[in-house]
Amino acid sequence: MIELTDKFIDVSKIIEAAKHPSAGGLNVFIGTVRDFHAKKNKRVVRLDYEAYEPMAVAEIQKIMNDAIARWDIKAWAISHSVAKLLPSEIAVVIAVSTAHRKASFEACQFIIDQLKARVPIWKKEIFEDGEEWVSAHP
Amino acid sequence: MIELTDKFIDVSKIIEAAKHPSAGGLNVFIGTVRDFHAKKNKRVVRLDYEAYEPMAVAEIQKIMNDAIARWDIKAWAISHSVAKLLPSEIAVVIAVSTAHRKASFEACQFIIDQLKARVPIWKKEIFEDGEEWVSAHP
Amino acid sequence: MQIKVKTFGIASEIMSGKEVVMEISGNSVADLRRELSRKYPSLDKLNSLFIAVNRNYSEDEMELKETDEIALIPPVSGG
Amino acid sequence: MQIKVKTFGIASEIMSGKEVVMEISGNSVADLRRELSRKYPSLDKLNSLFIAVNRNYSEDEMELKETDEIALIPPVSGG
Repeated sequence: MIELTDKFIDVSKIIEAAKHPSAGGLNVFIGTVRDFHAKKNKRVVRLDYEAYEPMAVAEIQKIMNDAIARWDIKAWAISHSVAKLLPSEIAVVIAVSTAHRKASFEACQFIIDQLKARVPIWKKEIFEDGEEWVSAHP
Repeated sequence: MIELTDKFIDVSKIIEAAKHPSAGGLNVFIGTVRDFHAKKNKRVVRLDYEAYEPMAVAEIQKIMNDAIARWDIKAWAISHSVAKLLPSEIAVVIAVSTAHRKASFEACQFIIDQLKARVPIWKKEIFEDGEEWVSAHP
Repeated sequence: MQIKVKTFGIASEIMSGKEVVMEISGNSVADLRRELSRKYPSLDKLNSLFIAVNRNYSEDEMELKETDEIALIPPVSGG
Repeated sequence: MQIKVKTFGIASEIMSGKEVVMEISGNSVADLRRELSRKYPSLDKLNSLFIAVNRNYSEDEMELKETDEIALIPPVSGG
């Protein structure tokens, strides 16, 4: 299941969708909005997310095809926000279950690393004194 | 938060307890009961869990002290079942949040690996034609 | 040829629109890149700029058709 | 000395009880181990058997007191 949503992500729903009777390990990564940008030494007011939705879904599906080729994934589900989020709110949930636990960690980490590298989703950080599209400039 | 419970584990409660405003990554490991024992080629009917509860809590706390010394853990929570569980039911939930995602994966995997190696909790596998304490014998 | 280009993130701000019509002299992705650089030099300052054709990342040699769905992908930052 | 030993998992089945009173000749963990082997030879077939004293894994040299909380820890299998 791939979901892009402007509502709050329902973590329980994503976890349920990734459960499988022959899986022993289910790894879940939850990305949340930090309240502080350490490098800039600034308080984060909000993150505004935006996606090229049909391509984002297609790219996530490609990542999952790669992951399924590498690990024996029993079930999985991914939800990513396209909303305006406050600190502590959830930006992404990735849940993946495998027969044994080690593979669930490896696959989940692979998926979030790939998602961050290639899925057309963007966020703008809103500070008290300005805003900036993350990673846009050197 | 460390919990041993003979009720169903409340995954949402454990995740909430591990959230933190300055964390960007929250990794959750959920161990579920497999419906089939591949090596024995047998259907699993049930797992009966048992713990030496005060020592189990103390050992989990030691594991967490080790983890906190190694990674910048912002918040965490662990729940382990001491019930009789059916296939697909949840035996353990570990949730740990860190500023950056890589550490959340590493810490969570360390915790489950250590938990399985040294925390005094036992499970008996109930098959259709017998039962066996897991890992007891060579 | 005339093409419609979808924009996202900082590219929408630089190009002042979510969908921008461009007139390009050739018909390749490289030709589109050249025209983008000329008209929106700020795009060159980005860490990267990929061009997606029909929802796939494309190479510069790729030829464009007027019916293609073309999108600019500035540095992604999901997660 | 006489000590009470908590048992768990397969050790409870081998020793037919959740808490078993043992009479041992010395006063160390090693002495307890010797008596356990003699009285319950099936314990020797386990992959491992640790002895916890006051909720900590103990070494064989450790001396026991009658007031200690002593527990047998057969191979753990949590998770």
